[in-house]
Amino acid sequence: MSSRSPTPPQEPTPSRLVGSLAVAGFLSGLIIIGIYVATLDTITENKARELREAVFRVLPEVTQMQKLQYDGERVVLKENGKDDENTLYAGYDDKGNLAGYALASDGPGFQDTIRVLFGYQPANNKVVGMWVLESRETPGLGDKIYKDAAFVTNFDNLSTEPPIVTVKRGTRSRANEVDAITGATISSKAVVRIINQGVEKWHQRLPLPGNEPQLKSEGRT
Amino acid sequence: MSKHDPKLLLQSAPLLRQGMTTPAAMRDVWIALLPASLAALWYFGLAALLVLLTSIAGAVLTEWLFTPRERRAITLHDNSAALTGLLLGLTLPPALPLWMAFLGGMASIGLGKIIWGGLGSNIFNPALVGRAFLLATFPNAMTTWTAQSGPADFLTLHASNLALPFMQAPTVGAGTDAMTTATPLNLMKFEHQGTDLGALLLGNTSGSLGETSALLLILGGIYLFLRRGLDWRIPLGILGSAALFSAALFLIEGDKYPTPLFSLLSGGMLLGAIFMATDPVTSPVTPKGAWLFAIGVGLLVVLIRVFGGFPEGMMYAILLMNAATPLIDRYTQPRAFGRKRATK
Amino acid sequence: MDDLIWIFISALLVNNFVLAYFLGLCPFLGVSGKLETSFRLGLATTFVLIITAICSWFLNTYVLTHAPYLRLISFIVVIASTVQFIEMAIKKLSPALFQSLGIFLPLITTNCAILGLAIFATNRGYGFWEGLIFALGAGAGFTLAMVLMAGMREETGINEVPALVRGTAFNLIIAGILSMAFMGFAGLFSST
Amino acid sequence: MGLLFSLRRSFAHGVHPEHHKEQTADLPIQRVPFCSRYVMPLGQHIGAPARPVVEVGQRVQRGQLIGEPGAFVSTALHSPVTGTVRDIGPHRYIDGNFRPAIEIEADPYATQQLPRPTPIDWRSLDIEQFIAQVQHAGIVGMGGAAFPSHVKYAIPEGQQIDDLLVNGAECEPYLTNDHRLMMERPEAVIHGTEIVRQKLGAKRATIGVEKNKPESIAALKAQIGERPIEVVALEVKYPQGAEKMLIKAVYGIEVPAGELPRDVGVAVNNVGTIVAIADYFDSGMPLIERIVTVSGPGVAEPANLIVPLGTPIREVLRFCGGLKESTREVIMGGPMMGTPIADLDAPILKGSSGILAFTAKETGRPPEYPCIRCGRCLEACPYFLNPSRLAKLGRARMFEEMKEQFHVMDCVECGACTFACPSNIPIVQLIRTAKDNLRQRKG
Amino acid sequence: MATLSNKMNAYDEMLKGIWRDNPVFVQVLGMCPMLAVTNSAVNAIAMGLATFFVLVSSSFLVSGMKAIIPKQVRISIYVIIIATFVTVADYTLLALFPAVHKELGAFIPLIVANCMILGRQEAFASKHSVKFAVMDAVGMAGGFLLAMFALGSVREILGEGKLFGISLFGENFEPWVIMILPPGGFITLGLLLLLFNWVGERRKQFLAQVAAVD
Repeated sequence: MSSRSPTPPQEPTPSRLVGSLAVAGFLSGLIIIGIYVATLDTITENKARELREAVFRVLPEVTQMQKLQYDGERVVLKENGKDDENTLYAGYDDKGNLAGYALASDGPGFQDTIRVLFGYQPANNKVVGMWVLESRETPGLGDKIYKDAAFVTNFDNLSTEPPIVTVKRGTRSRANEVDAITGATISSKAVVRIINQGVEKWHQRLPLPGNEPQLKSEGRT
Repeated sequence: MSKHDPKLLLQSAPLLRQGMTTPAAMRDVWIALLPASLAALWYFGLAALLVLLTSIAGAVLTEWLFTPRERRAITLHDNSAALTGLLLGLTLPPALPLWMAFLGGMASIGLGKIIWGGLGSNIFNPALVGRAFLLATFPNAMTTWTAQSGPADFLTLHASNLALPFMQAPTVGAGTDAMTTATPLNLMKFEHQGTDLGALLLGNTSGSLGETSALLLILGGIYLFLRRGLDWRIPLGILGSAALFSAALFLIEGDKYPTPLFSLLSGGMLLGAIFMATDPVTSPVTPKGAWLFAIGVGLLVVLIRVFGGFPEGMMYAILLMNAATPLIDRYTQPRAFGRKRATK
Repeated sequence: MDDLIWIFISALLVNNFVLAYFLGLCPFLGVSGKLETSFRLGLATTFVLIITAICSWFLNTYVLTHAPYLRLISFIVVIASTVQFIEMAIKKLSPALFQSLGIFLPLITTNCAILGLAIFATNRGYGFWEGLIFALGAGAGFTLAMVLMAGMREETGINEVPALVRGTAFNLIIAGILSMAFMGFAGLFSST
Repeated sequence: MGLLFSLRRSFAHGVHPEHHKEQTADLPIQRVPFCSRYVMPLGQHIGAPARPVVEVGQRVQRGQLIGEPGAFVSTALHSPVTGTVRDIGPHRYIDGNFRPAIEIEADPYATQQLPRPTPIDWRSLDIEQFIAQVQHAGIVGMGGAAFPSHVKYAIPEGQQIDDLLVNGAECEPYLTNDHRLMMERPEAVIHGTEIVRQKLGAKRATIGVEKNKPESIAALKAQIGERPIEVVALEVKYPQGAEKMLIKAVYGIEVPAGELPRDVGVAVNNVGTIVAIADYFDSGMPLIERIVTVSGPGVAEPANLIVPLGTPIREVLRFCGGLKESTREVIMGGPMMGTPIADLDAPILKGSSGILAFTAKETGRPPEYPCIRCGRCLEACPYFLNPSRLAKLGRARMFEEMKEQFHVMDCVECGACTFACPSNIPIVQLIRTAKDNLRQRKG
Repeated sequence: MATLSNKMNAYDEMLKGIWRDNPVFVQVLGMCPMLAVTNSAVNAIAMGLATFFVLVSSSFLVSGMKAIIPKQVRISIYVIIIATFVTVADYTLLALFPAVHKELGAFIPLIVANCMILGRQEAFASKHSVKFAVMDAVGMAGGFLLAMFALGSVREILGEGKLFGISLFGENFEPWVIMILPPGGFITLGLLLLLFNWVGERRKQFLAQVAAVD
């Protein structure tokens, strides 16, 4: 099967080895940059759309949004660049009034890290919506944290003062209580804990009423 | 004159045997499980009987199907497949659809035993393999606990028992929700609520079929111990280490963690410690190894119950230590007579 | 601090690289026949994982912020060459260590657990210490799975496993049951 | 622990088979009448076979030397009867194979009376002369192993025997020959013990007897007098009579693996051996007969007999009323470690402590079940080995591993594991195969 | 080369990858993606196609350039080639099918570490003409895709009662959750391999019987 090389084996010079590697690397780099450039716009657009959908889901009556960044002292506008743990999003209604912030928070769930985005209105200490960005919870049980509409709507109008607690399904009576999912108590509690942590982290950082960041560019959605 | 005597056998010594045989040992376990099984019927009625019978049927049928014809007589005679089915059945919730119990019996024997080469060759406890399979496969049905019906309504059946194969339990709504209750362990884990110790002893709590009555399980354990059917180190080691660990936690934060006695009497602790972990095939054969194994199980149970995601950790604790058993056995070889120390 | 502990426990038990993420399956199925070898391979892998964590943190922080498209190729090249370099260094400095661990190193660099770690650490935005603990947990988890598997395989090696089952099918099923047992760790330390 | 130990003197582990000694324990030793034909295999002990020193057709006297030791680990052979050498060549051995032997036809007209005793002055012998005398007397371990006794007395330079341990444990079920010997001739036991003790320069001697033989213990104790001899009652447990187990039981010392009792300063002799030595020095008569227990459910009239060596087993059984119809197997030695007899015409040997006949009830092998790792064999093994593992490895023919990791060569094949196994796995048989294999590889 | 191609049939080369030398069932390669992304048929096929693309393009390139690749650095160059194609696949999927990409996640870049791909370059593509290399790659990748699809569909059917997201057994079907969890992957693949062995064994027996009759 093996085909014999027609030329006698000859030790190539080191420079030739390095050279061929360099050429391969160069060509590969070219191809990669090519595909990157070709797909960049679509990918950026996809990501932006996905983000927008998520933000609109957790903040009611929002039609416009912008990305903000906490720089260690205050929240400032951030046009683009990578997201990190200090990134947040502000949502505005038709008239450009601030409707609330969309905050990301994560923490350990039943199986793996759960990442959620939740809508928050600091003025009245309220969570107004929750959306799971990422989770590997058990199908059929833990995944109800995003599949079970009844659970998700728990977070549509939830007081965070005192912090949110989970209660047995059907016994919800106070403004800060969440009905746990039967059989997936751990996942339910994990979501609540993650949101509580997010609230705790962001509550002090968010600007006071009156100092809210204004929607910068009109019409930007 | 010198003739070979054709009538004489030439079996080599020893010719004497002690009386116990493997099938008899299995029978002893059956007898020891009898009180707990009868209690299951008393508390959960006909449903319990059906669940137990179907899981036994699943186990025996699978054993029969996958055993080569020439070995069937022996493998079925040793009572072990049916015993696996019974043990599995005792860990199931009373309202489980029967087809799931049957499937669990099949998984127990198929995945837990036949694949490995049959009785004696498996690493994991077959009944628990079956249960772990069911719990991972049907997490909802496997964690739906019904209240005890009591002897008066012996004939009541749960609608969910009779679900069609591969189909869900028919009613999921207010009707069934009213019937379902939380087990003592659920109450402890999610509500930090204890249960009366008397109820735990007698068994009038909810839970899986065979685990509720601590008293009857202990009774079975004593019988087995007297018949030399179990390695006493294993239950003792498990209960001891679990009690110590939970006592430590209880002393640190008493209102959050259960009392040691609750830990020992609730859930599958006793059923597991007396009947599952002691399965000789899947536990270490050396005495020192048995201690290590038992302590490992005890610590893991409390770890999973208290810090883990499940209210009950007995099954996982035993399976995990089963996996470690070859290693434990390897490093706890007894010190051979006249040798300095144990070699690996 | 809690975070670091959870990252470790998660990588070690709850989301074990082999049993939950299917990373490093080639050595797990191929080399787990002997306990001794498995343990050493586990140690060597842990070592490479730690190097990987350091390399990928460096790349992520100083290089890939400017050229994200080079992520995959730079991970491969940098990790492979760093390991190669360390292998040579070990060979020179400690022939004994090389004998016991070094011989596995070339095998490991092409292992998907290594690349997987780099990619997971990047996707999750782990910092230096988080990445390091993640690598440590993943390595320990890999070693644990390897050693348990090897123990079971040595034990079943002398049993009468049906001829049809023996081999990869059997190893996969053992791994499946082990993975099922590891499900018991789900939710560990996340609910308190 | 020390207190406990002194109360229950025994070794750890072991098994408790029913001892079945009641059938013969009360039967006094009888003499078997002479028969017409005797066969003396040249090799009936461990070591090199004896070399014949007689010729076919030669007339021999009872007790006359007919074979001289073939090497140091070998003993002399003497004629058990007065008669004529008929053949020197292959004869049936108990295992059914042919082995070189000397066949002697008894002279039917000879009286078979022993010559007048010619005592040997053992006190004047130095240790080397003593060893030569014992070898010349053809004395071997009478407990069953048939190891030439004089070899045990050859103590290497620098070693010292502090204790002589006399083995009267007789832990094998059914056998009562040692028991009757101790009961009927306690003075010979004590006398022989003194001879060996003094010759070896041991300070003390201990006689270990299991508690189920209280008459023996009492008889021996009555004879001790001022001598530095102690009789120790031991727990009833198998294999108490195994050399190293006996040492452990009596002194609490473990003889290191691969070493001999003399390495811990102890010499061990069976009571039968001790009496043979006493008799030799008292009368000058070498080993030409021994005590045999004939018992078991297949024997019509169990008995304890003095049997001339070389007597065909069939003759011995005939004296005991023959075998019952139901007999399926005949064993030489005890039921735990004995050898199955393939041919009843094979002779009684120096190591034949018993001839036991068993019926279908004992020999019927119940079906074998898989090993469920119940651990009973581990609890049985007096050597703290792992028989269940050894059996599994033996089946997989992984002999090297059995030796390196699980010390299969330490096994003395006592059979306690097989006795204890509820799954009827032939553990000790698998171990024997492995040991044979390993020995052959080495050889 | 001409004589070689006479002996070899390009279609045989292709077919052997699908059954006789199936990379998953026979050679046990590429286990990581095989198990990680087969929790649904769609994911399995997407992964299979991405692998298909990478393997076939790499084989094409490697066999085409085998004359100019120095032996000493060939492995490094193969890896660079593979990594390039994987990056291409990664970005293409991300741009065109973001939902699928999200499901497959980190496992697309991990195609690089699939030993099947590098193995084919070293064992086959670097020694054969472009035509055979591509045919071989198509066969191997096809076999891989087939195995992925088999596992993915079994897991999806039992795990969710669906195939390609279409419900098969009606509303009341009780899903076998374990099938979409890691243990289900291991066990199902193990059982599939067992089935494959069994069929192979039966086939061998059948052929032996036929031969005996002849």
